[in-house]
Formats: sequence, C-alpha cells, structure tokens
Amino acid sequence: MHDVGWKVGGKQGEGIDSTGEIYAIALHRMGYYVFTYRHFMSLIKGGHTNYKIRVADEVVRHHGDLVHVLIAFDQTTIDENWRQLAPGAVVIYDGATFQAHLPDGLQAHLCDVPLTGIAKEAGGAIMKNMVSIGVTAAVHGIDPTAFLPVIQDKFGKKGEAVVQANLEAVRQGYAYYRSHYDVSIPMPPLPQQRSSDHLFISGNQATGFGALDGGCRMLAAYPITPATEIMYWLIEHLPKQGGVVLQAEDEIAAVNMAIGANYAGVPAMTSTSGPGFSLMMEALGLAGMSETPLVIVDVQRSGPSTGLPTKTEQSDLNEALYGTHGEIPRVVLTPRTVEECYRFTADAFALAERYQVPVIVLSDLYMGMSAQSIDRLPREEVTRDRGRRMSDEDLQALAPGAYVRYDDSSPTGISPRSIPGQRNGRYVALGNEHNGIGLEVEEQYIRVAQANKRRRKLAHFAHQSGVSVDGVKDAPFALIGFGSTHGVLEEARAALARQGLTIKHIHLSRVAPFPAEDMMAALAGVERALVVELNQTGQLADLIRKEVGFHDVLSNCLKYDGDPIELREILARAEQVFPTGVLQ
Amino acid sequence: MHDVGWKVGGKQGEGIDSTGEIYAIALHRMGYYVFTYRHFMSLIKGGHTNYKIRVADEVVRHHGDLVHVLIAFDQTTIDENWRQLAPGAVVIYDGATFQAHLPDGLQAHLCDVPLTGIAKEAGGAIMKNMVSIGVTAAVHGIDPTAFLPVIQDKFGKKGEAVVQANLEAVRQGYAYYRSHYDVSIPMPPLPQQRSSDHLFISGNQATGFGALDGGCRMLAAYPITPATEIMYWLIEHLPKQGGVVLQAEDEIAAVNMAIGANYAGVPAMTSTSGPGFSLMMEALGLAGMSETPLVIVDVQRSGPSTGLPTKTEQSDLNEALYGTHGEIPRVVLTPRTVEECYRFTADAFALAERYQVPVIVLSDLYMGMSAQSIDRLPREEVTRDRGRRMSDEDLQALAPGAYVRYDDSSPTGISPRSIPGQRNGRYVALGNEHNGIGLEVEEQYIRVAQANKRRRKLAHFAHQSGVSVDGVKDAPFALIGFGSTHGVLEEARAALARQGLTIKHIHLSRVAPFPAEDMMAALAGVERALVVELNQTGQLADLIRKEVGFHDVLSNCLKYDGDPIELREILARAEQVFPTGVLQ
Amino acid sequence: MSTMKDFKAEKPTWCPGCGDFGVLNAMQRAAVALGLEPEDVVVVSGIGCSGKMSQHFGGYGLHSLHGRSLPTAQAVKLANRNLTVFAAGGDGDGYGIGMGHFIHAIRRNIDITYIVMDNHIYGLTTGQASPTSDVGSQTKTSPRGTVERPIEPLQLALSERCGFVAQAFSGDTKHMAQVIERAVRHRGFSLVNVFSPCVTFNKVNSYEFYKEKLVNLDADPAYDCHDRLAAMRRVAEADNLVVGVVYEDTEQPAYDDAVYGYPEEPLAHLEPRLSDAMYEEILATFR
Amino acid sequence: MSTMKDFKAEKPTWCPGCGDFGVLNAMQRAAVALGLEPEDVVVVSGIGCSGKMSQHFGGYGLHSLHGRSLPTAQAVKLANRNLTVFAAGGDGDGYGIGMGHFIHAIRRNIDITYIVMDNHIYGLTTGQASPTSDVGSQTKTSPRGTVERPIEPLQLALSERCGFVAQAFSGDTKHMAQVIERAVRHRGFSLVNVFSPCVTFNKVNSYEFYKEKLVNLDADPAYDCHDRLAAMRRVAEADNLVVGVVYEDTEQPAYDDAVYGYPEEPLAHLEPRLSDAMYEEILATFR
Ligand SMILES: Cc1ncc(C[n+]2csc(CCOP(=O)(O)OP(=O)(O)O)c2C)c(N)n1
Ligand SMILES: Cc1ncc(C[n+]2csc(CCOP(=O)(O)OP(=O)(O)O)c2C)c(N)n1
Ligand code: SF4
Ligand code: SF4
Ligand SMILES: [Mg+2]
Ligand SMILES: [Mg+2]
Repeated sequence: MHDVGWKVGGKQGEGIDSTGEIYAIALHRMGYYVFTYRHFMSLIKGGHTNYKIRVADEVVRHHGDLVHVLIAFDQTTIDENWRQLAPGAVVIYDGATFQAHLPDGLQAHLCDVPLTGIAKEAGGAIMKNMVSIGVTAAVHGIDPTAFLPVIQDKFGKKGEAVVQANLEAVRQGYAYYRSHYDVSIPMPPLPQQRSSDHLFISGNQATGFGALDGGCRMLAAYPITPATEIMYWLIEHLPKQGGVVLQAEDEIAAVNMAIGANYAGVPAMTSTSGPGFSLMMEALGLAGMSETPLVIVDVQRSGPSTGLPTKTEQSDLNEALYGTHGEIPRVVLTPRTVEECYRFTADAFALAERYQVPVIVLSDLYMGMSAQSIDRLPREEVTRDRGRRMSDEDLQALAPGAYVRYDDSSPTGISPRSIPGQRNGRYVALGNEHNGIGLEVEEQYIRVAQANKRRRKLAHFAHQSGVSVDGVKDAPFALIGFGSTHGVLEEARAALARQGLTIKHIHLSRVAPFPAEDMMAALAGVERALVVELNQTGQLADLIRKEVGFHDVLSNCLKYDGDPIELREILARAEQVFPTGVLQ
Repeated sequence: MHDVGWKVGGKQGEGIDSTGEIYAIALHRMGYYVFTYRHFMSLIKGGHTNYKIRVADEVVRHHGDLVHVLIAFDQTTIDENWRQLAPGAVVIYDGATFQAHLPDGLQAHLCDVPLTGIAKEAGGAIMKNMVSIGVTAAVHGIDPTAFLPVIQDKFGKKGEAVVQANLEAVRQGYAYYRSHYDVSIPMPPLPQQRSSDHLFISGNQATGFGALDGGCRMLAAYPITPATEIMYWLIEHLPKQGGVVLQAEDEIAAVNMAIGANYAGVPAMTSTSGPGFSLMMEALGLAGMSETPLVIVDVQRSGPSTGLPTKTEQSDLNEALYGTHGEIPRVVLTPRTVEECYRFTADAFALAERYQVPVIVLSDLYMGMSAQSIDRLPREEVTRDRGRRMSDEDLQALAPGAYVRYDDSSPTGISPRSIPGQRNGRYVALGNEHNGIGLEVEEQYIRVAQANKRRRKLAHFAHQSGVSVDGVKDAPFALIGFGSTHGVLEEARAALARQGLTIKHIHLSRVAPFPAEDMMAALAGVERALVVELNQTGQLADLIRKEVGFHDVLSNCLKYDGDPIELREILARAEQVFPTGVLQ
Repeated sequence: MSTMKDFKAEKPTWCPGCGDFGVLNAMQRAAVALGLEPEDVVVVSGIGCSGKMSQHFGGYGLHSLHGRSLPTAQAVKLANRNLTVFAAGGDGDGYGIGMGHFIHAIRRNIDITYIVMDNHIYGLTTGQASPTSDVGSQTKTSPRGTVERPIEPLQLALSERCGFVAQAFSGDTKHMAQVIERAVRHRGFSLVNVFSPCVTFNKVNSYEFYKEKLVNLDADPAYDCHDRLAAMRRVAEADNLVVGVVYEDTEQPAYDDAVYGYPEEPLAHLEPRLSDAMYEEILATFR
Repeated sequence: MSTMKDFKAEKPTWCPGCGDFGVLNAMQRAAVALGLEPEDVVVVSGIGCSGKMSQHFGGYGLHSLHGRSLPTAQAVKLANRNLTVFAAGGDGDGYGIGMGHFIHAIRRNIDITYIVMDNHIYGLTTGQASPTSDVGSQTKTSPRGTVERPIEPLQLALSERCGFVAQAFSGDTKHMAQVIERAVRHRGFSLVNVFSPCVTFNKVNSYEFYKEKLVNLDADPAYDCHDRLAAMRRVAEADNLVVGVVYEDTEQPAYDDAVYGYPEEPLAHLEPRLSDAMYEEILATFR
C-alpha cells in the first residue's frame, strides 16, 4: 500500500470541514481510496478544528498516523499537529495572517503562501480554502481541473460565476506554489482495479442507509453529537419510503416511541450517544420483557457524563451489555467497518423481529463521522426477516380468544406475534411479568416459564457476526479488539508480522450473545494477547475474562484521551507486551 | 436452635399484615427472636397475601422453610402454602366462611374455628384477626394477656373500649381452641440471654436509620415499591434534625436533587428500586465525573422492567456495577443483614464524601421489608467522615482565584472540596471533562490526567466490607453469595456440614471496588463452589469469573421466581453439585 | 357491530368501588357508540392502578412504563393511522413523571385520545401525594400536608392550544362516554381528565365531594367551548371543578396531516422494502 | 461591595454576537445591583451553548445534565438558603427534555430564579428544531418546516400560578438586568424567559426581528402585573412578543417557608450529627 496524509486546520467556523470534504471527494472521484477524520470541539466558533485525509491506492480503514501536507490557518494548528508531520512534510501557511514556526529540528518545509491575498483576488477571502486546495494540488502534482466536478456539485446552485471563481482560486493557489516552491510529494499510484461502486460514505450515513434498507420506517430520536447525522440522513430519505422521523422531546420519549411503533408492526429505531443511551435503560427492559423488537444505535462518544462530546471512545460497552435493571435477552452488534455499519443496522431489524428482542448497534464517533472510500455495500448479505408472525389466516383458524401471544411452550422460546388491527389476535404487551396473553401474573411457575422462554430465544442465535481471526491461525500472540478498531489493528498486525512476530488478530463484531466457543477456539494456544480498546478500564478484556477466562494471557492497551488510536501507539504497547527478542 | 413457623394468609385488604405484625411484635417483646416475611401482590384489594413469622430462641436471618401453624382465611391460602406445612402442623380456618381441604395424605390438623363469629361477639367482624392470634396463643400455650401491651400500642389512641374488645377477641379465640382442640405445638424456649436492645426492625427501617445517623439531611425520592418505606421513615425522622424529604416528580429529578444538595454541602441521597434506578443512570455518571458525593439506595425487586413489583430478586447487580455510559469510579455495597443495612447506609455517606464518588447500597425487597429481631445496631462501627474539604482558612491562605478544585496532582486522586458560600473557593462542578477549576477542556493530556485522578481515588479504598468467610477456612467446597442471602447460606452451610461436607461460606458485602485479593484467597484450594443468587443469569458468578477466574470451579444456584430462596432449595442444588458420596 | 361484551376482558382487579370501573365502562360505551371493532382499538397505559386499563379494556393493549404511555401511544398511532389509540393512566403517571411528554404530546397533536384517571393520589403504591393533590393533602408522603400547588391539567392543555380539552367524572359514566366519544372523533390530540375517586386511599376527593361541586359545562347553553381564553377563565373561576368539553378547536391540522411524506395507507401495512431502483439512486449519492 | 469584575470568569466561548453575552451581562449587573458576593451566587446550568453560563458567570457553578438544571438548582437552594441560586439553560434544555421539571419547579415554588436563553433553536448541537421554534421553522431536523406548535413558556407558567413570570431580550441588557433583579428579589420560583438570538443557526429570530416586535409591559402604566387571567390574555394577544414583568404574586409562600421542620439556619451549615439522646429515642421505637 502507498499512502499520503493531508490535513487542514484552523478555527471552528472557518470552513475547515468543507475544505477537507471537497478535497476528499475530489480524490475519491479520481479513484483513490480516502479515509477522513474530523477533529472538532464542543463549541460553535473559535477552538481548533482540523480535517485529516489519508489517501491510498487501496482500501484504508484508518486515518493514518502521519501528515505529509499540512495546511495551517493558524499557529495552533501547527502546535497541535506537528507531532504527526512526516519527515519532509510540507506545511502551508499564510504569512500575512501569522508568522508560523515549527519546533526546532523538525524536518519539514514551511511554505508561506498568501492564501487570503490570492483568494481576495479570485473573488473573496472565504475562498482561501480553495486556494489551499490548489496549493495542495501543486505539492502533489494534481491537475487543478480535476476539482471542477466537485466545485460544480458544491457551488453549482450558486451560479456559474461562483463556480468559476472557486476554480480560479484553486488554479491560482496551484500556480503560486508552483512558481515559488519546488518541494513535491508524490501521490500514491492510482488504484489499478476500481470497483464499480467506489463509494464515499461515513459510518453514520451507512447506518442510516442500513436502517432504511433493513426496513426501518420510523426513527424517533433526539439530537446528540455524534449521532444526529443518522437522523439527518433519514430525514432526507425516509419520507420517500412513506416513513417518518420524529424528533422526540427527549431520549426517553424516543425509545418508547420506537417500542410503540414496533409493537404496531412498523420496524422502528432510535439513534443516540452515551447520555441519551443512559436515559434509555428503563425502556430497554420494557422491550426485553414485552418481547417487542427494538433497534437502538449508540454512536459512542467520550464519556462519562457529558464527557467530551466531540471525541471518540468505546466506553459504552458495559452499559450496552449490562444496562437496565433485571435481566433481558439482548443482541449487541459492534460493526468493524462502515460496510458493517450498513449491514448490521439492516440486519438489526431482522434480528429484532426474529428474536423479538432489543438489538443494540454500537458504533462510535470515529467510525460514525469518518467518511471513507469503500468498494461496495454488501447488500446481498443483508438478513431479511420479519420474524414469526401470525397471519390473518392463522388467527382466524383459532377459536375466538385462543391466541396465546407469549406461548411459553415454544421450544425456541420464540412465539409468533400478532399486530394490532389483526382480528382475533388481541393481547397485551407489557413490562410486568405476564401469562400467555399478556395479563399480569405473579404465580411463580408462570414467571419461571416466561423467564426461561425469554432466555431460550437466543440459545440458538445465528448471525454473520462474532469473532474474526486474521493472520496466523495458531499464532502464540494475538491482538484483540472490537468494533471500529479493526482497521488499525489489521495494520498493527501487518506491522508486527513484518517485524517477525507470529501473530493473529482476533476481532469481535458481536459481543452479545457472546460468541464464546469461537472465542475459546481463537484464544486456544495463545500465550499473550493484547486487548486494544478505547476506554480506561478495559471493558472488552473484562468481558473476555468473564466469558472464557484467559486472565493470565490478556494484557490491556487502553486509550482514552478522546482521539482515535494511532498505529504507533499500538506498536509501542505491543513492544512492552510481546517478547521483545522477536521485535527489533 | 429451636424454631417454629407461623403464617397467616388471606386476601389483600383483609388486615393480614397487621395481624402478622401484632403477633410478631408480641413475640419479639416476650424476648423471642422473630423473622417476618410479607408476601403480597401488586394490586390493592383481593389477591393472595400472607405474613410469615419464624420464631426462635436465637437470632434468625431467614424466614424459614416450614410453617407449623397456618391461619387460612381462604382456601387459596391453603393451596398456595400447604407445601410448607411441617408434619403435624395446625391449620386454622373458619368453617362458616369456606370449607377447607388439604391435599390427600398431608399430615396436618385442620381446625375449624368460627373466627368471624367469635369476633362479632367480641365487638366486630374485623377483629377476626385478633381472634386468630388468640387461637395461635392457645396452640402454643401462650398466655393471652401477653398481647395486651401490643394491643395497647396499636389501638390505644382509639380508646380503652377498643383495646378491651381486641383483647377480648384474643381471649375468646384462645378459649375456643382450648375447649375444642388439644393439639399443641410447643414454642421454643425463651432465649437465655437477651440483649438490652433487642430490636424489631426491617432492612428499610435500618437503611433509613443508617442514613439519618450517617449524616443524611436530604432525601429526594419518588415512590416505588419496595423502597418507599425508607422515604416514610425519613419523612418521620429527618425534619426533627432540620433535614428535608423531597418527593420529586420522578427519579431523574430525585437523583439530580441529591447531587445538587451534596454539591452544596449537605449529605443527601435517593432511594429507589429497579425501574427508578435505571432512570438514574445518566446522573450516576454526572456524580462520578463531577466528583460529587452521592448515595443511592436500590432496594431490588423482581425484574426486568416493571417485573414483579412486590417480589424479591438480586438482579440489579449488573446495572449497579456497570450502569451509565463511559467510566466512573463507584462503590457498591451489598449489606448482608439489617445491621449492615444500617451501618453501610451510614458509612455510604462517609465513603461518598471521602472518595467523592457515588455510593450505591444494594438492598432487596426481602431484606428491606422483612422486620426481624436483632440484638443491637453497631453504632460504634459507623465510619464518620466529611471527606477532604477546604476550610475557610485554607481558602483564605490561597491567592485570589488560586484554588484548584480538581487538582490532578493529588497522589490519592482525592482533592479537597470547597462548598458554595465559602470565600475564594469558587469552581464549577460539571459532567464535561474539565481542568482543575472546572472549565470544559478538550486537551488530551488534561483529559487523561483527570481520568487517572478519578480512577486513582479508589485504588486504596478501605472499608469494613468485602469478603467474609465462615466455616472451614481451607475447605474444598464452598457456598458463595452476596447481600441478603447471608442468613440462609449460613443455615445451608451448617446443614451441609452436619451432613459431613467440609465446607465454607464465602459472602460478599461489597462488589465494587471488588475485593479481588480476598476473593482469591478465599477461593484458593476450593474444588467446587456453588454460587447462590436470586437471579436468572448468575450475575455474581459472572463477576467473580471476570475478576478472579475460577471458571471451572463455580456452579450456579439460581432462583428467580420472585420468592426468597428456601434452605431446601439450596440443599437440593448442593446435592447435585457437591460430591454425593459425602452427603447422605 | 360490536357490543359492550366485545370490549370486555378479564375481570378487573381494581378495589370495589374504584372510579376506574366507571372509566372502563365509559370507554367501552364510547367504543360501541363509535362503531369500533375491538381489534382496531389500542389502549396504551402507564403504570398505576389506572395503568391496568390496557389489560381490562378488550382491545389490543400496551402496558408501557410509568409515565411513558404518551410517547408510546403516539408512535402506535403513527405506525397505523387506522387504529383508534387511547393513552390512559393516572395523575401521577401523566402529570408527575410523565409531565414532559404530556406537554409535548399536545404540541405534536397526533390524533390520539388521552384519558387521565385523576384520583389525586398514587393508588397502586398505596397512597402517596400526587401532583394533583390539593395543597394541604395528608398522605403517606405528606403526613403534615402537601405544600406544592397542584397541577392544573386543563389550564396547561389550554395554554398549549390543545385542540380538545375535556373533563369527566366517574360518577357519571353516561356523560363520560359522550365526552370520550367526542374526544375520539376529534382529529388531533384530545385530553379527557377524569375525576376517578380512589376509594381506598383518598377519602377527601370522593364521589360525594365531586357530586356536590361539579358543574357540567355541556349542560350550560351559554358556554362557548370554542373560546380558548374564556375557557381558561371559566376553569379558573370554577376552581377546575367542571366537567364536559371545555374547549375544542377543529382548525389545527393533526401531526399526521401536516408532516411531510406521511402516507395515506397505514405505515404498518406497507411492506418495508427498498426497491432496487431506489437503492441505486441512493447509492449514487455516495459516488 | 462587589463590582461587575467580580462576576467575570474566563472569556466566554460563545460566537461573537450571541445573545447569551447579553444575558451574562444582565445577570452580572443584577448581581451587582443586588449587592451580592460572587461566592454566594450559584449558577446551575443544563447543557447547550446557554449551559456554559455556569462557567462564564463568576460565581460557584454547577454545569449539570441536559434538561436537569432545575431539580439540581432547587436542591442547592434547599441545601443552603443563604445562597442566591440561578438555574440557567436553553429552550431545548428547559422546555424540551426539561419540561417536566419546569412545571414541577413552578408547583414546588422553591426560591430560585430560572433564566431561559430562548433562541428557538438547538445551538450547541448546531441547529435543530427546538420546542419554541415557530411552526414552519426550517432547521437541520426540519428541512421542510416544523409542524409542532411551539411551547408557550409564559402561559404554562401562568397556568401553574407561577409567582413571578417575566420576559426579556438580549438586545436590551439594561432592562433585562432590572427584570432579573426583580426576579431574584421575588421569594419563590421566578421565571425569566429571554429572547437571546442565536446569530449562527437562527436567522429568523434575530435582534432586528425582536426589536421591531417586542412590547415592553414595564413601560405600560396601564398594565397590571398582578392580574393572572389578564396577563394570560395579554400574552396571548401579543403572540408572546412582550418583555417585562408579566405577572407577580407575592402572597404564595415559598416551599422553604411552608415545608415542615425546615430550619432557619442553612442546612449546609448544620453539623449533620445525631445526638446520643436522639439516637436512643429512635432506638426505643424499635423495641
Ligand atoms: C419508574 C417508576 N417509578 C416508580 C414506579 C412505582 N409506581 C407505580 S404506580 C405509581 C404511581 C401511581 O399513581 P398514579 O399514576 O396516580 O396511578 P393510580 O395508581 O393512582 O391510578 C408509582 C409511583 C414505577 N413503576 N416506575
Ligand atoms: C441527554 C442528552 N441528550 C442530548 C444532548 C445533546 N445536546 C447538547 S445541547 C443540546 C440542545 C441545546 O439546545 P438548547 O437547550 O436550546 O441550548 P442552546 O445551545 O440553544 O443554548 C442537545 C440536544 C445531551 N448533551 N444530553
Ligand atoms: S387503590 Fe384506589 S385507585 Fe387503586 S384500585 Fe383501589 S380504589 Fe382504585
Ligand atoms: S451557536 Fe448560537 S447560541 Fe450557540 S454560541 Fe453561537 S450564536 Fe450563541
Ligand atoms: Mg392516581
Ligand atoms: Mg436554544
């Protein structure tokens, strides 16, 4: 793989995001694979923000540790990001705005370009972003006209003049750099084979799309970073399918709405992040007890409490596994990729209906907000199932009132549902312990029968998710992770393998029901495993210990500063944990 | 130990509880040790209810499996309770109300007594309860005048005539039985030594008392069975201490109120049960993040969701341990006895202030609502601590604005608090990640420093709770439990030991911070352990597996039908799990 | 045509004499009068004695969580506009823990009927102060009398321009049935607050208490139930002790009529499948 | 005597021009006018741009959870009656997720001042519909316009007999300071709803918009702020576009004055110790 890292940084409100996005889309359309990452703060204006793009000639799943070209709109951008500069990197700044300085001894080229000046000439100061894209094009030797289509898309509706002015800004930036500097950083070669799809999509978009394709026809949600984008996406697309998005008054309303709609026969979900998820704990139990399908997407952010609302983390694992009082069956999926965001969210509706349980999809800010190039979405792999239902004929065939919604004699624990409106299908869905038709009861034997029925439902759970093993199958060393770290862990495995370590990468894309047998098998013979996760206490490692043991085998690699983990951080920790003799 | 079981049962609303209570208090005052258990339903009138009393000559911690005298106000009472009848038991019923029948072959004496008739003669049908107490006295040979003081207490304010009528009802019941039946069941001998205190107290009362004595001066709560009694108790007693009980609009308000009061320097708590506890998950994180002391009492009931609101369970363990998104330090105490309900709740305030963390006290319906005789409350053992605070002088000694509330350089992680109103002590308490003075920040190094500070606080946690080991210290077999099952597990251990098994009983009175070392030590050398808990999935066993392993050693003994576990249920399971050769 | 029998389920577990029997009866009567089929009615209730309504009314039932009947019921209706959806619960459920949802349900104006069995007490938890308890009420949690002002459900609803605001009394189920019938016919969110005595835990707000005090606005030819500000004044002057339709406004569009893209056919009847063409169309937005 | 400087903290992070600067300024002015010491003021805020008030106002601060400023603030006040306690937050925070607490705080009538920075938008989450958004508002979550009726904060408060109901505007901080001063002086719960423009995400409800439309009731000698029903009518007729003290009722006792056993001395100053005698007295009840 060949790759290059690019970053633009400045103050919130300066258009950093749109600059990055335009550049990313342009590269994507050229045929490159890009992976983007937005760094932003929980305030509206001011505050440092940046947009990182990693460009490669094959699919990349991580934003990369290094920056080869940095566009710095202020000194803060340099201060906050110089550690990532690759040797020989180019740093572009506008000397008319501030006097840039790099730490002593850093091997990088500081290039002063009058970004704002050029922009003003081209038609307005705000186009300094486009100028900087032009400069970048010059550094990489990309023909500036390559940006025309994106500019057209972005500014087309503002008129041809605006389009031309922006293109001119790009051209001028390009020209200025060319005539003043000669450092150039080559782009990776264009990918040979390009998929027919070649999509540029974020985890949140993929989640929305998956929901839509999986049958979701109602989203009830309350705005919260970083999950609101799912709401936006579905607001745009659901109504066309006759679906509806409800902005609820709070997360408690949202999740109960999703339960109500599912009860009434409409696949529905709610999307949220940590604080909202915590507010849903009571309703989670209702879905479990009443056997009502429910899908909750939790796009994790950095906690606890309000925490760092615009930063990433994988620390809601425990709450997803153990939240709510009492005991319910639940499914917790932890997609590893944007493709899995799409597929698992789609599947979640089938699983929720098939098993009549709540399904939680645990994504995170990093995966949710990082737009990236992928080859295609695995539509043909989507599980489609509306679950066991009583047809009108089934119900008619029964004596009046004879339908038993919660039939605890079902060997699988799953008893077919009826839907309000269906004749002879009446029952009560409820959070109280109940008998077959949904009346509150307290008889001990009914309680036990119903509790066992609920538990039985997941005994033979089947879904294309669980444990994946990459690398040397019987390696004595292993990296372990779950969810969005799959990409960086694959890179770490490759790096460690290159260093001579016999290693595998075990990854969980589902944590409940826990794939214990597969995990046992994957861990068999492992002498030392490094469990990499973005939280402070090692929740995944704890889960593995609880489920299959291996207390002496597991070591933690924890990151909880809000930023996504870097490859080098994993490698540094690996060096401490794996036999150092092997690594040089 | 000698003991006798007594039970009265009938329809909700028939005065079953007060009958049981009068009888229990009378016995208690005679000097017996009693343990009571109320069985009731989540509806107001109708529905079967009963009140069980176990009477013994020493402290008992369990309501006992057997009933020697059953007062049955209806056939349902017999149907629901005959399984507990001891051979030769006496069953009292009123043939004028219903024709009682026992299962064929059951060795028990059915005694028809015109309870209502006698009551009417004594002054009114409602006194049938008192008549039945008289009958009981006759069965046991207790002098009916022994009931006078209790009757005086209960009815004194209604006038002497009522007192006399009730006493007369007792006398007549006594006389009737004496003249018609001759089966008698001897009472245990009166205890030799009697403690000077000899208290009759329930877990909920002890919890309220502990809170009061531990310094609680504000309770904010929302009614919920079985926790409301704590509220009642404190409504009666807090105002006398200048304290206040707030009935909040919901549990979210309640817990946030408790946080607000603690922030302002007043020890405050909230008490609830499962559904309310689930609603508190977000605020739990706020307390953790803002380092505000907080005490939450969760009197567990049978879940999930609304579940069985009047039944017991130990199934909120997971939520107490893992609830809330993100990661916070927390203390979870699981009192084993009413004495510990008192002491731990009192201690909870000291621990919350000392470590500036939320402290959860996990009680349950069984312990909370079972009034019982105990010798004394361990007042001298109560931990009293207001935690590290800045005195007015400390603050004055600092330069203006120099006070750093969240000083992350503190080696213990604990940094002294100031209280609003104190000069030069201003700061912001918050759920966002923050710097030393409580301003939102996103710098990675501050985040990590603060997260580590928070985590460090419990590294050297010390409290008189954790792991208790009873029985043969190096036994190869063990019973394990937590919280309210301590009493019955002690009886089980004794029974198994009598059967020749070398066994110990390991019990947890604290689950977080987990006493891993002590647990390791307790489990060392154990070949097989039966983890007894009142839930469906074995949450305690899972916790032990996660913390210390021993996957192959642990077996489950689970009960989740809503009733407290019986001794014989544990023994039956023990027989399956421990080497049968040893047991005969 | 359905009859009363069709709307009966198991024998209710309420205390003999409980006002909620009257509410059940009135709901059943209204359902018959409206010509509904039992399977087309969904009762979504909260937790409380009143919450058992979903089990006692012979339709589909959803016995949700304490305070959450409204969000749940709104979604049921949106999911299937052919259903007649009741939300039902107590004063604690609806005006205590559920207060936020109450106000927002009014704003949203989804076409459901909300029946609050207002007994000024927490019944199921055996007698604590409720948000509608009058100042000074002595209950288990207020042995010395409550000090908070009671919730004013009608006034709050009127303030938020609720399109249908009514009150009824369990002592007059015939009238209540008429009120409920009108509430169901109203398109949009309708509130029916019912004085439904708790004979076990509230000895003050009894049948007698209300019989003496209530004024029936429906019987007052001079009362104009279309003047919102006048309604507020009248309710205030009568110290809330009125029954009948207090206010009706038929002009405001219901949510389901106003929201973009909401289909004519019940959502629950549509097969939730994305066509290949639509899938491709969406895919193109990611290229 | 404290001065403005004493109530300043770090430089606010709001967008230049944000209405919340005006609110901060008015609160500071009011604090000075009231002769408060910074350490005796606690600002409890929710989450939102407005929620940063607790960090920007130079007193003690408690930046609580989204929607939970009111329960938290009420407890702070009860814990220490010597403190001047503000609850502060946004329209989403207070009237969306926090609606239930809002109504109940009014009922409870604890002596705090609630300041809502009402910008008709969710600011911090970058521009979604808020409960006070006017019908038809186009936002990120309502690209085709909202269909829900907006919350009527003043009417709701008046319905619940809130003892002090006022409105102010960030474009006139001098007047706002006076209103806040009166609100603080009022014993009991006081509401000050502030039109505080979000210059970044709400281009409709701008300074100009309000400047044109607002009527100042304080400047109207004919207006009687002690007639509740008249106030409701006036607010309705003016379509809520008034500023000034809309209503004040000084007769209702505040919670802390009414609740049994509540001590004169701040609870926070009492040593929470149970005397041996009292312990024994309680013990006796268990014998
Ligand atoms: C979250 C939660 N909190 C508390 C409870 C306990 N609870 C059950 S019913 C009820 C109040 C009932 O009062 P109301 O709503 O007035 O109904 P009523 O019984 O009077 O009809 C309460 C507090 C609960 N089930 N769930
Ligand atoms: C429980 C919870 N849900 C959602 C959020 C995300 N959130 C933060 S601020 C906010 C809304 C802000 O709007 P408003 O209260 O009007 O304040 P403003 O920013 O406009 O001042 C939301 C939804 C959160 N922090 N917590
Ligand atoms: S307790 Fe009151 S509300 Fe509940 S069923 Fe009995 S009378 Fe009705
Ligand atoms: S986004 Fe709006 S409310 Fe938030 S700081 Fe900026 S102007 Fe103020
Ligand atoms: Mg009620
Ligand atoms: Mg706002």
